[in-house]
Amino acid sequence: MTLIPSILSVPPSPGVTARCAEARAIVLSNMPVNGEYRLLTLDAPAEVLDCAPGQFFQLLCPVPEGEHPFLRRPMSIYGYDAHAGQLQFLYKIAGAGTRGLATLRAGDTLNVLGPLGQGFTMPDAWQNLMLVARGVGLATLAPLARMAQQQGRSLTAICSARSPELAMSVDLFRSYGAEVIVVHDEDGSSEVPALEALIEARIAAGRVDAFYTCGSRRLLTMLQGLGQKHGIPGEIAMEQQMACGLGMCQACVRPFREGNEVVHRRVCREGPVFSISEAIA
Amino acid sequence: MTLIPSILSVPPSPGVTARCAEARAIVLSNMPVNGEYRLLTLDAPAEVLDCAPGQFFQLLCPVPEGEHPFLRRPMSIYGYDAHAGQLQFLYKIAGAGTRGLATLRAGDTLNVLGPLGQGFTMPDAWQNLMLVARGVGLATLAPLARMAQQQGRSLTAICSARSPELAMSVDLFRSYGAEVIVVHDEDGSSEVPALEALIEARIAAGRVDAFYTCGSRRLLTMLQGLGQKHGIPGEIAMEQQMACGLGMCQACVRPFREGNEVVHRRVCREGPVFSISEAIA
Amino acid sequence: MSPPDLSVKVGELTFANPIMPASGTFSEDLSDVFDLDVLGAHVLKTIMHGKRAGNPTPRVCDLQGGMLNAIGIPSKGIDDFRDRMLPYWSAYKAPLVVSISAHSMDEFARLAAEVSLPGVAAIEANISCPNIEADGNAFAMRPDTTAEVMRRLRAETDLPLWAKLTPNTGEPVAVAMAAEAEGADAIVTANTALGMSIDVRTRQPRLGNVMGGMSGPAVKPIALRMTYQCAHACRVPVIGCGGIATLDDVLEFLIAGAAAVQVGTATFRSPTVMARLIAELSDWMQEQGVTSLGEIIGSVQIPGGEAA
Amino acid sequence: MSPPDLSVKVGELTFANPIMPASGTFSEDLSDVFDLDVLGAHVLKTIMHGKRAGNPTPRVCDLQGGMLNAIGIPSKGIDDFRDRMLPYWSAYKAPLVVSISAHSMDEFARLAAEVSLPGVAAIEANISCPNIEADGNAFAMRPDTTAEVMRRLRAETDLPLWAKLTPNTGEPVAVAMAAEAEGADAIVTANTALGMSIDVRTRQPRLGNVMGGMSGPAVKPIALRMTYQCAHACRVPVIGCGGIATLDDVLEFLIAGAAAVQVGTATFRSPTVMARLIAELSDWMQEQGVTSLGEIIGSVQIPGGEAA
Ligand SMILES: Cc1cc2nc3c(=O)[nH]c(=O)nc-3n(C[C@H](O)[C@H](O)[C@H](O)COP(=O)(O)OP(=O)(O)OC[C@H]3O[C@@H](n4cnc5c(N)ncnc54)[C@H](O)[C@@H]3O)c2cc1C
Ligand SMILES: Cc1cc2nc3c(=O)[nH]c(=O)nc-3n(C[C@H](O)[C@H](O)[C@H](O)COP(=O)(O)OP(=O)(O)OC[C@H]3O[C@@H](n4cnc5c(N)ncnc54)[C@H](O)[C@@H]3O)c2cc1C
Ligand SMILES: Cc1cc2nc3c(=O)[nH]c(=O)nc-3n(C[C@H](O)[C@H](O)[C@H](O)COP(=O)(O)O)c2cc1C
Ligand SMILES: Cc1cc2nc3c(=O)[nH]c(=O)nc-3n(C[C@H](O)[C@H](O)[C@H](O)COP(=O)(O)O)c2cc1C
Ligand code: FES
Ligand code: FES
Repeated sequence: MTLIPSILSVPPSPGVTARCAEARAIVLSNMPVNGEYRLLTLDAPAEVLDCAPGQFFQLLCPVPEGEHPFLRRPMSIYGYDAHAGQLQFLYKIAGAGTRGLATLRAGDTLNVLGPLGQGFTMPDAWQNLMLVARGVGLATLAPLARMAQQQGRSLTAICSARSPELAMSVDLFRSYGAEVIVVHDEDGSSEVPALEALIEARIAAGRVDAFYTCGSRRLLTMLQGLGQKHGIPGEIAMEQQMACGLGMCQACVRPFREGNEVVHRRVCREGPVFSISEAIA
Repeated sequence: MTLIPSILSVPPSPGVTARCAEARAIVLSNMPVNGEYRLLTLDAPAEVLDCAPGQFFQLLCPVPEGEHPFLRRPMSIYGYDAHAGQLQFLYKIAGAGTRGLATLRAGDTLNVLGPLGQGFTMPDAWQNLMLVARGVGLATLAPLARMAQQQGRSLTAICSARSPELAMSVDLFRSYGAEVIVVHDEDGSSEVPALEALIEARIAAGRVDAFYTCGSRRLLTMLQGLGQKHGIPGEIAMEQQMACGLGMCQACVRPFREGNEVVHRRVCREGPVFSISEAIA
Repeated sequence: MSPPDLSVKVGELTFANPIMPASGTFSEDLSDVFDLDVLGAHVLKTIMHGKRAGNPTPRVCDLQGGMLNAIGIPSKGIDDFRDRMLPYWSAYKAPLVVSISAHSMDEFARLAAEVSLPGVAAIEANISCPNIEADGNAFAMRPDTTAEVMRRLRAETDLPLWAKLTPNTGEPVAVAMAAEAEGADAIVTANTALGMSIDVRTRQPRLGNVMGGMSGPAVKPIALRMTYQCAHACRVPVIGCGGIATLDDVLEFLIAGAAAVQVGTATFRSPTVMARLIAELSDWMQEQGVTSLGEIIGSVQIPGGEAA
Repeated sequence: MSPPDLSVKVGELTFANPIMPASGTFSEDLSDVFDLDVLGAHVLKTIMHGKRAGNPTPRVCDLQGGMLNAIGIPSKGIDDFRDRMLPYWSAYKAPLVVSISAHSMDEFARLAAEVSLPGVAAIEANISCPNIEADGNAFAMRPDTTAEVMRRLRAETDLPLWAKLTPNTGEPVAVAMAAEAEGADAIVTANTALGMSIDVRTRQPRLGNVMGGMSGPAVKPIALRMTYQCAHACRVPVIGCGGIATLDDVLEFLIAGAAAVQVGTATFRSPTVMARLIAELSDWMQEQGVTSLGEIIGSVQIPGGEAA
């Protein structure tokens, strides 16, 4: 199944904005897709729709029976359309909060806080982009692919999955003009040596100016190695347990390399997007 | 408006039973009546339907938005029908728990625990019954009126209310063959001296073998006085904050006269129905 | 496949399963709802020596995720226990744990001797009830008073002796170790936490006693922390208690180091909960291939070894 | 009709309204969401003297009705405070309260002197953070250590000095009175309660630091109880803190005797909550005809006079 996130109004230059709001959105639909994932589409007010790819929201999840999610849950923006007043999230049921999200029906309200954090950047020098992602990470990268198309960049998307059927957003990435390569665990093509060889070949062909990835430690380490070897920059969207999502509580820190030092940065505020070279797997 | 509780199977002799169960009931309807009250009708399993008038249930109220009722809430049985598998409660919205009850819609489930406590007794010697009640107390006495009719007793029901329109169950009591007298605050007929005169007249006419009442301190004190003066027994259904409803926690005690002593009894276990002469207002 | 073995040892006693009621939230009245012999043990409401009325009403109020109580210890006294309650409970197979308390060491010691009767499997010393003395004071607030009262009790009874701790103390580990040093056979963590609630409309406290003990899911993290701390500091078994309502809660306390658990407030919301927890625990063990609870108890994984 | 007067006095300071953030749950980042000058005061995250990294992750987890945190006190140190934070916050009209802490009395005293700068309205001494030393130990666990540290701080600063208490002590009233006796100008009740949570699937503690501080509605009854106890025992004002999320919660603490309140965890669920509470309090006063909060503060009705 192909998921088309409604991103009709990506700003040409994604001016990073720190402004956000707490708002009530109305559920338009909340559908299972691909067995493991669900797509939540909301009717949201304009004040929360000045989004950039890579930013996220903090959702106040409904309380499923017998469970008690208390804190908000962070979710990457999968789609946003200021014109249509829509906002989309692609999520995987992991625990109480996402089970709560799964109970939402059309017409229900959901309290959302966002957009939060710093999105991806796309300097002019990065014309040939390579995107490497797995699992729900694809949710984070989908709006980036759309932005690449709008800015006329060439895009290769490597979609890693357990089996080829689970490689979710293949058609979506293709519709954004990306060359899509599916790698999976069943034939071993998703393993690091195979992947590395694949990417080395593209680099040799001059097809990679920058990487984008998200989540997986294994992919990060691999891309850091390749990046260092070939001088290729890139960005990664990272995760951490959060409380406030705004930068106040310091719950969400991760260590980063800054010159010779290791410093803590807040995933919710300085991130969730960071330079691949500074990230620590 | 007339409320007909569905009590089709009152046991002829209300053998007090201590057995109860925790069960899931299904909401058939939950309608506002008379402005202040709501009538909740449930489809309930047989195991909780061996009820007697005066007994109660502990309801695990749904959680209304922004509030957190934690303990169950006690509610008198307003109607029960083992044959039809139905159970009814008449309630007034007082706080978080009853606001939660008010959110129930047809098809929702409600966890009920009951029947609990000791119901009213109706010894053979009590042929002419007088029932005096106000407000939501009428909910507790409605099934008693039905039982009186089934056992062929004569019944006078004094319904006290703020204004004549609010005297809720007039038609209902009439349908059980009761003579109904409405007293209210607007013309002062609900005040103690007026009420007392009214009841004295009935006693003089040999029309009162026993009283039944519930709740109000003022009515209790008055009936204790009249009962003592004329040697007329009676029963009262009492209330107290509860936790377990089963007799385990001792939250719900009230003081009672036992000879020359004052003893504590549990409203949920020894009650909620007690002898008027032993109750302490 | 044979059903999994749910039995646990608490000192010299063996219980058929780790689920037992918490004192004050259980009585013969619950037999209306399920067969009480499925329980690992029976723990009775604290008794005191003489007759006592308990606290003024309202005695309970509810909270977000829990409740407050200031029941006090209404007690029918030792005679009622010996003549009526003991024969009733002796008819069950499940071992009987008798909770006792007193205002003075002398009375406490005397009561320990008096309840040491055939049919009683263990004595739980409620040295922690926050309602007994003003402002939450109780023997278990300090290691020295704990040591003293446990020494006195130990001298009076040969039965297994459990010490029930309070979360209101600043030094729960020192208190547990003092109890252990004076011969406690098990530590129960914990009694209720002292709290208060005010009705903003009437401006009155919601409890007749002004302050009271908080229980239910809201206190679970505090009770779990004490269970973990005491299980690591003591050699005697620790029995977890506080906010347990689900199978995950039971497992959480066992993993933290509890040899058994007590369920209190959850029974008020669902009187069948203890029977359900036993069945769910059995099913879970079967599913997970856990043959004995020894594999679970104390199995918490501390990153980098011991706790901070 | 003129709008009601929400101002409150806390010692010599007057705040435009009784709503302020709790330390550690507030920063300049919240200015993204509403105008921070509507607040009664600004209370900053605790600072320590040197640079510090804070605790390992995960640093937070959620609970039924609350959360645990073991952030620790990541601190950029005194220089960053003086050079960057103080100028930023001085641009606001709302008074600035600086929270400080240290591992030793000497360092604590030095820091008090160093933060006593123009633009700082008061110092909140965080003598209660359960994460600083192992197992929840902190100065505010005991009256003697509280007295000593407050004496040292008092000698170093002329600013109003607040003592923030911990619910983990067994003797909060004695601690509050010790702080008052050594010159505290206000008591803050309270910091977080030490708790723990275990993921039953991984069998690991949910916090990198194993144990952490519990906050949110679940701890409200404990914080309210301490507020009531301290307001009755002390002459200096008490500032309530713990689980406040709604207008009723604010009123409950004021009625119990709090002169003002701090809102922490509620801001994580709803970043606009403090602004909303101020508006709701104003509306409520107007509706009820309450012209000054003096009519509300300490107005709890104890049946039969004083509390048990
Ligand atoms: C910036 C950001 C963007 C995200 N975007 C998406 C997305 O688009 N789609 C999606 O499905 N998920 C996304 N996640 C992950 C998502 O937030 C977690 O799966 C969710 O919070 C789990 O909540 P729960 O209550 O369902 O499960 P819980 O019971 O809370 O947790 C289940 C498991 O997930 C882990 N977990 C919980 N919260 C986080 C977190 N914040 N970061 C990392 N691990 C966590 C827990 O430790 C546990 O192992 C994102 C996370 C971050 C930080
Ligand atoms: C045996 C029994 C039978 C009852 N039958 C009925 C009935 O048929 N219909 C009906 O509308 N109400 C009945 N009540 C009263 C009903 O239980 C309370 O109104 C209800 O619990 C209030 O819950 P709440 O969460 O809505 O309000 P809360 O916010 O809990 O309370 C609102 C007000 O009601 C008081 N209150 C709460 N619980 C009780 C209680 N158990 N007893 C007395 N006062 C209480 C509180 O102190 C407060 O002043 C009965 C009570 C008892 C004990
Ligand atoms: C209504 C009530 C009465 C209690 N009475 C006693 C008691 O008599 N003795 C005692 O040791 N603990 C008593 N407790 C405390 C419980 O045994 C238990 O320690 C506490 O409630 C925490 O567990 P829970 O959260 O599962 O209820 C009582 C608790 C409640 C709620
Ligand atoms: C994430 C987090 C960080 C905190 N950091 C501090 C701190 O640095 N200093 C301090 O005194 N209290 C700190 N606290 C405690 C709060 O200030 C407050 O006392 C406590 O959370 C109770 O209030 P609440 O329930 O409204 O959150 C912190 C609390 C949280 C949740
Ligand atoms: S989640 Fe609070 S600082 Fe990032
Ligand atoms: S409510 Fe528990 S004994 Fe009556």
